[in-house]
Order: sequence, then C-alpha cells, then structure tokens
Amino acid sequence: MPLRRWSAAAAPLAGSPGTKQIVVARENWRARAQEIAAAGGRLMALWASGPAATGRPAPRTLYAAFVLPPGLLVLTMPDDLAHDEYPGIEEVFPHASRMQRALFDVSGWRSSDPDVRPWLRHAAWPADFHPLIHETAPTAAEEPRPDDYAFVRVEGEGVHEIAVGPVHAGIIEPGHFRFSVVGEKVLKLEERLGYAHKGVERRFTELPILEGHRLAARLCGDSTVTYAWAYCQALEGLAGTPIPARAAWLRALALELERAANHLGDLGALGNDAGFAFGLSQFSLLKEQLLRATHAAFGQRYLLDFVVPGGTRADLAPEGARALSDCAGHLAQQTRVLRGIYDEHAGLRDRFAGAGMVTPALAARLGLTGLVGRASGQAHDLRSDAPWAPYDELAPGKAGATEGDVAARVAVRFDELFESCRLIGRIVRDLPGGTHLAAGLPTPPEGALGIGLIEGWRGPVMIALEAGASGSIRRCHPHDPSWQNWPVLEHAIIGNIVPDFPLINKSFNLAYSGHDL
Amino acid sequence: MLLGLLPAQIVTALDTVVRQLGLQGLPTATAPWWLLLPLPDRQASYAPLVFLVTVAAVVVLTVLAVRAVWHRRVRRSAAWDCGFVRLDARMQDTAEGFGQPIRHIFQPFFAMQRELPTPFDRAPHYSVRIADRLWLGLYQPLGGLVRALADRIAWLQQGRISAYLLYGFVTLLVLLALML
Amino acid sequence: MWKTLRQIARTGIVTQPPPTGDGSLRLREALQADIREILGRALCIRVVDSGSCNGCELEIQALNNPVYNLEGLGIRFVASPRHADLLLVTGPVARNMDVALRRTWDAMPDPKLVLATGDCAATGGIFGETYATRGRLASVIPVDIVVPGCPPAPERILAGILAAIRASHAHPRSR
Amino acid sequence: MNAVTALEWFTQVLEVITALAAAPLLFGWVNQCRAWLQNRSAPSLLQPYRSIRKLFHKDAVLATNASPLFRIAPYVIFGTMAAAAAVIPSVGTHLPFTPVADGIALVGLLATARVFQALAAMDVGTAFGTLGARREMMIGFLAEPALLMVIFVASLLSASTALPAIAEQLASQAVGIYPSLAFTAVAFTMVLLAENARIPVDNPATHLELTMIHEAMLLEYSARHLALLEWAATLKLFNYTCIGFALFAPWGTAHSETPQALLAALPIFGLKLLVAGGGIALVETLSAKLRVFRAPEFLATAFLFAVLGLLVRLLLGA
Repeated sequence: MPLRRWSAAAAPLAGSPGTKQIVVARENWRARAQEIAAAGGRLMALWASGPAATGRPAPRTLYAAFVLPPGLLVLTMPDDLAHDEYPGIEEVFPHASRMQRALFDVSGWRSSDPDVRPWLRHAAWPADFHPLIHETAPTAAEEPRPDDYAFVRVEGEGVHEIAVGPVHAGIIEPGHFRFSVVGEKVLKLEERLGYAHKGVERRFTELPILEGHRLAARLCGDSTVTYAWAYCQALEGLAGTPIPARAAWLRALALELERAANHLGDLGALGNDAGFAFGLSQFSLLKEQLLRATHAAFGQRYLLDFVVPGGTRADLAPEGARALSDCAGHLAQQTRVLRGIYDEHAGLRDRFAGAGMVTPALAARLGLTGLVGRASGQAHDLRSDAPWAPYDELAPGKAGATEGDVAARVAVRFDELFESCRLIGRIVRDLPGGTHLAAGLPTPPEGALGIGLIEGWRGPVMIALEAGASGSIRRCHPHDPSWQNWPVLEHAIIGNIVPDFPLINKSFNLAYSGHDL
Repeated sequence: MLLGLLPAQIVTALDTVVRQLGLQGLPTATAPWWLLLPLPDRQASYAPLVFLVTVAAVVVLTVLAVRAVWHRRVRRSAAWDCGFVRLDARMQDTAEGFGQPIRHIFQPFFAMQRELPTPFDRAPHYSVRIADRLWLGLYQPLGGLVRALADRIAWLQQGRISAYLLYGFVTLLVLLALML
Repeated sequence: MWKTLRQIARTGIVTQPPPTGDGSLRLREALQADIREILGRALCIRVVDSGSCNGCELEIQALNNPVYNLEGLGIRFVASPRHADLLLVTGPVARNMDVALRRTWDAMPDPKLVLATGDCAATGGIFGETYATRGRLASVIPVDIVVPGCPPAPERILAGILAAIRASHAHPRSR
Repeated sequence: MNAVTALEWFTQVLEVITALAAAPLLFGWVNQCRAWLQNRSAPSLLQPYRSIRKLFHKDAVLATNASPLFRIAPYVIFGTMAAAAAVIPSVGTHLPFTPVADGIALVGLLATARVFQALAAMDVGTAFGTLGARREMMIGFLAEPALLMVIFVASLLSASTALPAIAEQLASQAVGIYPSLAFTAVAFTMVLLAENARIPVDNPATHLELTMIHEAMLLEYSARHLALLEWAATLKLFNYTCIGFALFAPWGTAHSETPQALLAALPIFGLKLLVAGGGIALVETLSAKLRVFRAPEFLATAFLFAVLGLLVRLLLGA
C-alpha cells in the first residue's frame, strides 16, 4: 500500500495525540491526496499560513488535514515560489473546491482548479485585498455595493430562478439560495454563503493566545462549547499541560448539554416545518427546561466562555448536579413519549420519509460528515472512533442509519438525544473530584502548530492553532463540518420540490457563521 | 357579454320562437325581469346585472371608507428581494413553470421525455418534450389508419380525364348489370 | 391522536407572566406615545441576522416557545419587512450583509422601530470594526433600543421589545 | 317575488354587518384555540382587530413597478367577500338580496376574488408572488369542483340552489341526518381547510417563504392594503363557515324576519361559530402540513366524498 510507505515518515505532532504531520513536495500534492482517498481517508480542512506581510513573495505554507483510521494526518506543502498556483484537489475531494476558493479570498493563494469565483469575498472589499497577507485594511467604500456573483445557469426552455435570501423570513442566519426550477420541480440549487463573514481569522491574530478561546466561543453560537474546547485542546497541546480530570469531565458535560439542547431545538423545528406546531411547542418547552437546568448549574443558559484554557470557568455544585440529572431523566422520559407521537403520525411520516435523500454511496463520495453523515451510513463519530478524555471512559454509543432521508436524520437525532441524556446522568454521577482549573498555562513556543479536534453536535470541529512570538497567535484556522455538508445539500434537494427545501435544510441544520468565518 | 348580463330577456325572446315552433315553452315567467331564469326564485336564481352593480358598489364603498380612515403617505420602494439586489428577468416565472403543477397532477396522461441536469454538471441543461398519451394511443393509430386508407383510395385518382371517363363507364355498366 | 391530546392535557398552559419593559434600554424616543401604543397592540417583528454567531438567534427563537410566548402578547415575527413594525437586528453588521440590512430597513413601512440585540449589534462585540464588519448597528441604521448581552436572555430581549412599545417613565439613555 | 319589507332589509344589513364584525372574531377565536392547544396562553380575542387598526396607521410602501391592479385588488377582494357575505344566510334566511345570486353564483364570486388575488400577486414579479399564485390556482381549480358538487348534493335534497332555501328546507326536515349529507360534510370541511389556507394544505403560521401559498401572495402588501386583505381572509373563513352552517347545521337560524326571531338566532349562531372555530383549531393541531403535491390528492378525495354523497342520494334516495 503506497500510503503506508510514505506516511510512515510522518512525525507525530507535539501535543496533539494521534495527529501526525508530513511535508509533501508540490508535485506530489495531488498524488498524495489521491492515495489518502484510496485508503479511505477523508479531507478535514484546508488552510494556508504565512506571516502577515505586504503581499508576495512570502514563505507561505499550505496545510491539509485528513482523517484516517488511525488518526489525523496533516499534509504540509511549503510554497516553492516558482508557481502562482498550488495543485487543486477538487477532483479527489469535491468539497475541497469551496475551501480552496475561500483560501484564496483570505490568503491570496490560488488553486489550479477551474472554479475561481470568490467564496467569502462579496463586494465589500477589493479583490486584490487578502486579509491574512495584507497589513492595512482598505478604507470602506462609501456606498456598499451589491455582490455580482456568477451563478451557474441552467439552460433550457421554461427554466426560471428563485432567489432566496440572504435575509430569510424565519429567524435564521443569512445565506443566499438560488434555485433553478420549472414550476415546483428543482433542477439545481446553488448556495451563496459568506454573508456572515466577520474576518475571524484575521481577528485571531490580533488577540493574545490565552484570550483566543473567547473568540472561538463566538464563532458559532450553537456550538460554543465545541469550538472553545477545540481551541483550548489545541492550546493545551501546544503548551504541553494536561487538564485536570474533573475539568475534562465538566467539559464533556457541557458538550452533551449543548448537543441535547440543539437536538431538542431541531426536533421541534422539524416538526414545525412540517406544519406540526405541537412538536415545536413541546420540544421548545423541553429545551427551555434544559437551559434553565444549565443555568441553575452553571449560571448560564448557553455555556459561552465556560471552557477556558486549563479547565472550566465554573465548577458544578451538588444542587446544580441534582438539577441536571433530574432534568436529563425528565427529558429522556418526555422525549420517549414524543418520539412515539412523531413515529405514529402519518402526516409527519409522509413528510419525513424519502425527503432529501442522500444515499450512503453519494455521501461517501462527497465526504458527508457529522450527524447528517451518520444518517447516510457514514458511521463516523470521533467520540467513539478516536475518543479523547473523558470519552474513552464514557464509551458513548454511536447512532446511525442508512436511509439518508429526513426521517433518518430525525431518528439519529432522537438516538443521540437519548444517549446524551444518559451521558449527562453518568457524568454528574461519576464526576471525579479535584480542581476544575489548572493554574498558570505556560506560553507556547513560537511557530508550534497545535490541532484541536472535537466532535460537536453537528460533527467534527477542528481548530489549527499556530503560536506566534511572546504569547500571540500567528494563525488560527477554525473548521466547521458544514464545509463538508453544505455542498451535499445541493444534491439532497434534487428530485424534491421547492416547498420541501426548508424541511430538508432544517434536517441538515448547517452553520452559516461557523462556515463563513 | 350581453348574454351574460341580460340572460332573462334573451331567454324570454328565444322562448317565443320556441312556442312558435309548436313546442312547449318555458314555464310562465313570474320572476322580476332582472333575474337570470324565468324560474321561481326558490329553485335557482341569478341576477347578473344587479350582481355586478352590487359588487362594484361594495368595492367603491370600501374605497371610500378606507379613504375616510386612512390618512398616511404612500412611498415607492424597490420590490422586496430578500436583500439580494441583483434580480433579473430570469427570476420571472415562466408559462412552463406556471403550468407545471397541473401537468404534474395529470402526469399519467402525458408521455414526457425529460432531460434533467445533475448537480455535477458544469453547464446544466434542461429540456422536456411532452406528448399526449391519448393522442399517441388513440388518435394517432386512428389517424394512421385513415391516412393509409386514403392513400389506397388516392390511387384511384390518377388525374387523367380518360381514367375518370372509364370510372363513369364502369359504374354505368355495374348499375346496368344490377338492373337486369 | 389520543396520545397527542393526552400530552397536551398533561403539559397544561406553561406560559409565565411577561417582564415589564425596561426603559433604560431605550436609546431614543422616536415615536409618539399614541402611535407606539397602537403598534404595541399588534407588533410585528422582522429579524435580520447581520452576521451574528447564531447565539442571539437561539434566544430570539426561545421567545416563541410556550414559556415566553411572544404571540400571547399580540407580538409576532413576520416573513416580510412590508408587514413589520420593528426591525430586530443581531450581529456586528458584516460588510457582506450591509446592503441586505439597509434594504430590509428601507422595505419596512413607517412608522418603524429598530432594536439592536446582543453585544455585537450594540458595540461590535469581540469582532469590532474591521475590514469585514461595521461594528455597532447604530453606525448603519438609526437604532431605538439596545439590548446588550452575549447572548441576552429571552427575558431581556422581551423587556427591550416591551420598552420599545409601551410607555415607560424612564428617560431615554443619554449618549 | 314578495314585496320586500323594511324588516327584511334590516335582516340583510344586519347580516352583512355581523359578517364584517364577527369574521375577525372568529379568526381570533381559532387562534386562541390553537394557542391553548399548544400549551400557551392565548392572545386577545380582539387581536385581529388590533392588527387591522394598526395597519390603518401605517404608511404604505409600494414596489416601484407595482401597477394600479396591485392597488385595486385588495378593494375588489374585500368587496367580493363582503358581497358574498350578503348572500349567505347566517343569522336569518329571509334575505331580500339572496335571489341575486345562488350557491353556484357564489362559487363564481369567490373565484373572482381568487383570480384578483393571484393576478395582484404576480403583478410585482417577485418569485414568491408567482409561487403563491401558481399554488393558489392549483388549489383553486381542484377545490371549486368539489365545492360545487357539495352544493349540488344539498340542492338535490332541497330542490333549490339558493342557500337560504336549502337552509330552510333542511332545517324543517323531521329527520336531521341524511347519509348523503354526512359524506358531503366531510368533503366540505376539506374544501374549507384548503380554501382558507389552513393546515393540512397551507400553514397560516409559517415563516418559510418557499412553503407558503396564501401568505406568499401577500408578501408585498403593507398598511391599508394588507389590512383589507387580512380582513378579507377572515371574511372568507367566516363565509365558508356560514356556508357550512347553511348546508349542514341550519338549526336555530331565524326563518322569519321578526326581531324576536333574530334575537333568538344570534346566540345560537355564536355558539355554532365557537364550535366550528374550535373544530378547525383541533384539526390543525392534530395534523401536519401535506406536501404540496399531496394537496391535489386531498382535494380529489374531497371531490370523491361529494360524489359519493351525490350517488347515495340518487341511488339510495337517502
């Protein structure tokens, strides 16, 4: 096996157990990607790094992280400065296309793949400004200009387009969807994202490395624990300080609370999108009860800034523990009743079954990941595949389905919700003693790369953190599973009709803010 | 238009013609002139003219009433586009699109050949050819049969006067033979 | 069916009483009291996420749950800005959302109110004013009410909404 | 036709005013029931009124390319709904105006409103407007035959297509229940739900533009125009409910124009509205919204039920 031959030379990345790094020459870049794909590896993230300087030439480096059965493999490619472009790997990993386009927008390094339309950049700043390599930001244009994006046209008689967004009618994040339709029949869907682009990668470089978790916690509000933990995991790996056992357990508790809250919200919203308002009122009530129990335990409804470098900000008092375990029991019992109602409701079943189908074969080809992937036969869950503390002890069960439709995604959410309720009860019961916060994290060495990888409720979230001089951040690249899954939504809608899109979209429930960076 | 608005008059006028023809006319009209049918209004009634006037009057009344209570301004602004500025003519519904739901409902009656794009297409294309199943299954074979027959018969029409004279001669002979 | 009805009956009415409007959240007194009163009786809200992290959205969605039950107060979220009286904005105004946000505001019929929700819309938050963001909402469109918090609890958002439409004795916050 | 008495005209005017005033109340009542069934405290019964009042205090915003049709349509729709209310017996059956239009003409009147609504929705040319119009026409062309069939069955039973006559005839029957009417009542309920943008055909509470039918056609409207359209929507629900009463629950309606009879009829009428509103809310709570292309099946089922009713009447005479 060729992969094994060259990957044996990969060096373990300090501080990130299971992660290896290897330098690859430019001419081998695509071949290596192909070998990884052939060995069942999946592309996790793609980013470039280089010191902020006034344009080229600068010693920049291209990174690609792949998930392989033994762990994460980071391919590194230094710029040879002789070529303007790096070899694109869109053909091997279709979802690499948008990552490459985004990489050009922020780092000014183009791939050789044909699609060179901007992804994160709209019209708000000039095309020759790349926030990660140019020091001075352009002065804002007086009049904001609308974006002029070249959508793919479907030719043919009677085809027309429906443009939805970026301002949607519901209470959801901004994004633009372009449907090419004939009547109700969807011929093509094209997404245009990047509306929530807040320049976080550049913002990271302006923060001290010990403060970065606060920004990480605000990359994606529904996954705040996931991101903050991924950031802190990367940072703690760099610093070489393990966290106390109690802190790890408390973080896992927070992560499961986050998962449960999001699943409850989604299950209600899915019912509501199918016109079954009973589902929304019941599940949103349960979610409210869970948030209140969280508030009783930690003084917060959503656990922003709960995960801090070295541990957690708050500890769990016995009253809080009781509130949480009572709530978890109540949730599990109520959800069982509601699942019975959902399963027996003919109208709901008709809406859910067969809608937004992604077959396991297509899912594998497109790299579908996370919760949505598990509903399409992609049985990957880092919590059981590559468990980190305390999941190695907790041994969570892995949910899964192979139908790949909305019904399957609902079923996976139910299963994971039950499992989260069980885990919450278990963690509260068996929480180890000791401190919840390690004192004094040392400043990480300059230039070191740390990787944080956490399975959030949506899927695996990765943060690549490169330390700068004297406690600064040189580069921080957050990666959301939505990068993998957004393109698949364009496939899932095919064969469905326009009014079924909101339901299918909700069943994916992908991140905008976390994706738009 | 006239028939629609003043049906009773026209029906009554027609009624006299019917009576003159010696047929039994409609029951004697007892209803007022403005009703649709000269039938008792307990059975069915429709007064289009009054109807139209009333609806128009109610609409005008509504306009006046609203004018009396509403004293605010009217502002013109761009059509609501979800915040996306570049809308163009491609976003107008097409005739094909407007009729699609109905075609979908009557799908079994149509023979459709569709060329659908896939998300992998770089230059997607759509086309549809619709044929009527009834046309294909019933009328077309029937039409084919008639045409084939006509083709055969057309052989008779040689287009020469001598041939037609011959037909006349043969016909006469046949008739003669039948007479005898 | 019976299971559904039984679950409804078992749950009962769970709505809690609304908080009172917090006048200190008011940035300016934009509308006359009588107009505010009329709007307040049937307020329609249009939400625009101008690049928030989605945290504020979660708490705004919570306003729709049976506990906070915005609808019971005669307030509802609407699909079109043409129907709206109050624009509720979250996020630090990403420049990519600038045009869309202004257009939404422009599409709303007068008299109208604007409520900035969350630290980002209030001050720019941790994202600040950069090449990609404009920072606080007030630098883009006129703001009437500001509800800070990261994310603000549903009670706080509700207190802000009620401050926008109910007469209160507190003076507008000086700036 | 008999001489029209002042009292009959009084009944007529009372009828229309009742409709205009009670329609928003019925809407508010349905919303209250829905709220309770969702475990929440309900908004005020007067909420639709407050909404209409508020809209009359707003400036109107029109799209730059909106034509006069866009501005006229709300008045026409409201006008047709109000006119329809005049021919449907609600409190009393002695209406001097009803000979003008019978049940069949009424269906035509409702169709006129629909056509104007769809045209106005397409006027501005946004994707959602045409989307709503397209679906509305699809629902409409299937719902109308079903509604006509329902009226045919009722007119077979009473030998008249005029609604007051049907109501009087059916109310005076000794035996109140016909099997044929039971079938048609189911059909009518389905048509009522479909035509009034209720679950399971449309979702009046949705925020998702792509799934809307009725709401999608209103997205461009604001202020007074929107007020009229919302009021017209409540009137439409009220009218349909009253058609339902006339056909299937004519009991308690005043058959003479005396003030006493009318006074006696009013509370019964109110009670019927309460029951009907609660029933609609219950159906909406228990069912999910159908896929758009299931709606034709839903309406075809309604049509079949009506035909079944017709056959039962014709073949079994029941």
